[in-house]
Amino acid sequence: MALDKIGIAKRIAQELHDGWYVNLGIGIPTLVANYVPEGMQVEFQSENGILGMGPFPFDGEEDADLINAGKQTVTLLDGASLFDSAMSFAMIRGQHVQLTVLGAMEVAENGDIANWKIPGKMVKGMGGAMDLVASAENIIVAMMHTNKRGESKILKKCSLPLTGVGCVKKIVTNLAVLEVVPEGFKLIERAPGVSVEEIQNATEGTLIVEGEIPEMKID
Amino acid sequence: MALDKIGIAKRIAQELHDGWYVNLGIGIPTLVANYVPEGMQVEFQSENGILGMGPFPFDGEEDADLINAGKQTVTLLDGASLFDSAMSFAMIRGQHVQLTVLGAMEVAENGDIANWKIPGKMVKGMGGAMDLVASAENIIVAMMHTNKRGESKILKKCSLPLTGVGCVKKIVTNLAVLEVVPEGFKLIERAPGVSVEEIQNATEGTLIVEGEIPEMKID
Amino acid sequence: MINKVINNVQEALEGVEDGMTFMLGGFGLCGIPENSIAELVRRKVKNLTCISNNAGVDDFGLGLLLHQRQIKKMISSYVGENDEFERQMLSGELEVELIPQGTLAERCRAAGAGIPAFFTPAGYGTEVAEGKETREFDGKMYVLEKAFKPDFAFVKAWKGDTAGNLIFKGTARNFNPMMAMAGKITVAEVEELVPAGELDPNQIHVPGIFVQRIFEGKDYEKRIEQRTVRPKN
Amino acid sequence: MINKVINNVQEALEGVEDGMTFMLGGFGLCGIPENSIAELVRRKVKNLTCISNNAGVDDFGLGLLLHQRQIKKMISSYVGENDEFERQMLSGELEVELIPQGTLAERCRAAGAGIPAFFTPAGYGTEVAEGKETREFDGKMYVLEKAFKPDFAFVKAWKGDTAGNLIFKGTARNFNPMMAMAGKITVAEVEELVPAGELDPNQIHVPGIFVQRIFEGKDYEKRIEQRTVRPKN
Repeated sequence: MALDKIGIAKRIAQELHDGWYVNLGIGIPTLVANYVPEGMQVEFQSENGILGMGPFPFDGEEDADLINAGKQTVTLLDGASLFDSAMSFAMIRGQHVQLTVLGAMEVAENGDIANWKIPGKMVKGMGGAMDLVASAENIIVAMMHTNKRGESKILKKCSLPLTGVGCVKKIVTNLAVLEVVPEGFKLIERAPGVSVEEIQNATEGTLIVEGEIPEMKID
Repeated sequence: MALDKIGIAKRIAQELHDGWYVNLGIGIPTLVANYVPEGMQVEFQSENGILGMGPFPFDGEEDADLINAGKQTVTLLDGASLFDSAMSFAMIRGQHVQLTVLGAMEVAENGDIANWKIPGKMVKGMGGAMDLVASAENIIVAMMHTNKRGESKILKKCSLPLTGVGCVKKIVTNLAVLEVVPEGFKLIERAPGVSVEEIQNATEGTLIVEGEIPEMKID
Repeated sequence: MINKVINNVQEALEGVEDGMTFMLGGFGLCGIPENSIAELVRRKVKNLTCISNNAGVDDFGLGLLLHQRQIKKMISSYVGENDEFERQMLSGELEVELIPQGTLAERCRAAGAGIPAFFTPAGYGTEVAEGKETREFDGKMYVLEKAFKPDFAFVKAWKGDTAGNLIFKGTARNFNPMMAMAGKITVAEVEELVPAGELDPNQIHVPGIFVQRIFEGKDYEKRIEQRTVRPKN
Repeated sequence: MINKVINNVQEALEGVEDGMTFMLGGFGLCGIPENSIAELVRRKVKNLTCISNNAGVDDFGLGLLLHQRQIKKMISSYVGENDEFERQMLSGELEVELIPQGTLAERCRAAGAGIPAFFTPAGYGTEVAEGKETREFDGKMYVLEKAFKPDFAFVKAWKGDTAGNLIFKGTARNFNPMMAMAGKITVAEVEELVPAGELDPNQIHVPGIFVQRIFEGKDYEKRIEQRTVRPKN
């Protein structure tokens, strides 16, 4: 069975490492914060100026002066720090943030990513995405394997305007975990009950299948 | 009679404007702070991270964590701020400091200044001088008109390695106030009792004397 | 100390003119100069170029200027959540330049810090880099980006003193500090204006040297765009 | 929070090796990492390249490393007040690279901020610009300067917390924040180490993300170079 958004977030949470600073994009990535493995020390960065971001505030305790990059009211954990946008992107550009998780419209087998613009449609802007993908040492893309029309988002070449070139290392979709390697997308894991054939059919880019592909373990 | 160091400082203090931020170099320039005209609002910047620098502390109240760029213990005035070196030079480079007063070994008639290095001698470094002279909109050089061997420091061309090019606008020496204009050094004022001839004799660069040259008024 | 206090927002905005380039602090509706925006609306200055991370919502923030068609060009990183913006943009009435958020922040800081240009990896290989110089450093590609040159910067702080020193609270800091650095004339509105000497010199976020005019604002609405809460139990 | 606390200075300096490049915070003797310097002296690591605004005095600060001839090259803006330094420099034992102070600060920040190079007016037309690219922007000439790449940065703060957040006091801040940003491994020694949550998040000078190791230092001498006072009356 293909994963839902929470399943994708849970699987990505398994990629976290103790001591990592992590920037989570809007949407599925934000959910990852809820599934940090017990006892693991991870700090979440919000590019509008927070390190050590906590959960949403209790009803009635929200503060208009404390929001995340998705403009949602948030809280701070003990040890958090606040800073300006230049400092925030100094952290990102300077590769002090170890992991960026973000959504995408398309990913290509050379690691290119497109997630900000559809020609002919209203363009809202790239926000911090271009800075994040150009700098992050680890980028995990969290997305559905196919778009609403059932077309693959895992491509030989991106058709949309790019957000960054050759930067994506790993993709977690509702169907699979893929690694971007020189030869294409290497299939690492299957969603529970999803076959290699189903993944192959949903993947337009070169899919590399070596040996037995294990199922994801999601609790 | 030629001015002493205090006289030079007093004359330079007359160049201050209300609302100016001012960086004073080590030596004679530092003395300028003592002669700010009554009622004038001026703030002194120290490039190691102070705006609103006050006088030396009272004996026994000195703080090792509060020094100026000359490494002297200082105090803060009400409304002062402290910041790091990058921020400090952002102010300087970004031309937020309206006036820089500094000493020199040589000044040339094209506005070049040399004040940091004598070939063959121990070189201590330029400190913040190159940033200051490259950025300041107003630079006043405070110095003796001639060196210890009696040679002019006001030259056609600097012989020493430069600190900055074409940047000096005004010079106040023990003998005269000079403005750097396209044609050379324009004599603006004479030290009390000092003749134009004495100034001419002490000036190797092109001295421009137009009309009657008034004496400085120093109290 | 040099006194930067201006009596009110009307005086603070003296000199703003049609066709000028403004920077406006804030991220979403958080930390925006509400009083200055209201006065810009009142003055009806137009043909403005506005550098701001976002463009407000339909009835608040920069949306108020858009509504009166005072803005000719927006320079932002993200402009969602604004129907009038969308209409003007799609109809070609409004020019829009989209810039990566970190590049936007750094171009503001560079403007204030006297750095005319710097290299950043953001946008390399994308349309953002088109027409710009690119260069390799240590095997990685970078784009040369330039400092902005705004006429006015409008920023909003939590506390400020008469010498122009500013302190921010929470994420209302965002773009305000580097825009304050960048403005030829920087107008700071603060929730609380205190005498020089009341703020800890160690804890100033923006030294007063960057602020030309300061005043205590009023009637802050501080609208929340996405109120997300947990139930109290 | 990610815990950055290290038991002592010995552990904090694990991994330092001969031939490495270090950054050391401080201006004169103000805000220097006294404990880390003492441990570098004890470890006798040598052939070091040290990036520091100054070079200490004969018997304190970096002068202690110079005395043991541990430093191969100094990168500074001003190196006066140090006889042993002078001797080694004039004899050719010590390599010295002098850099304008603002350029030094900005090259540290650039290193931490992922900016490989930037333009500055400082040093244009002087020997500092020799061999470097220069370029005109808006009628003024600038020099292209590059980010540093230190192995370790040693900084000293007033207070720090277990998450690595730092707060400075007075002018002891100076180069410490941007060097903390630049270090591949940044070691912060603090006068007072407190639990995460005790420092105001609004008032952190260096967010903990930049600090890999933190410890509470001891026996701070905080020597004053130029004690200048007024008589009390």
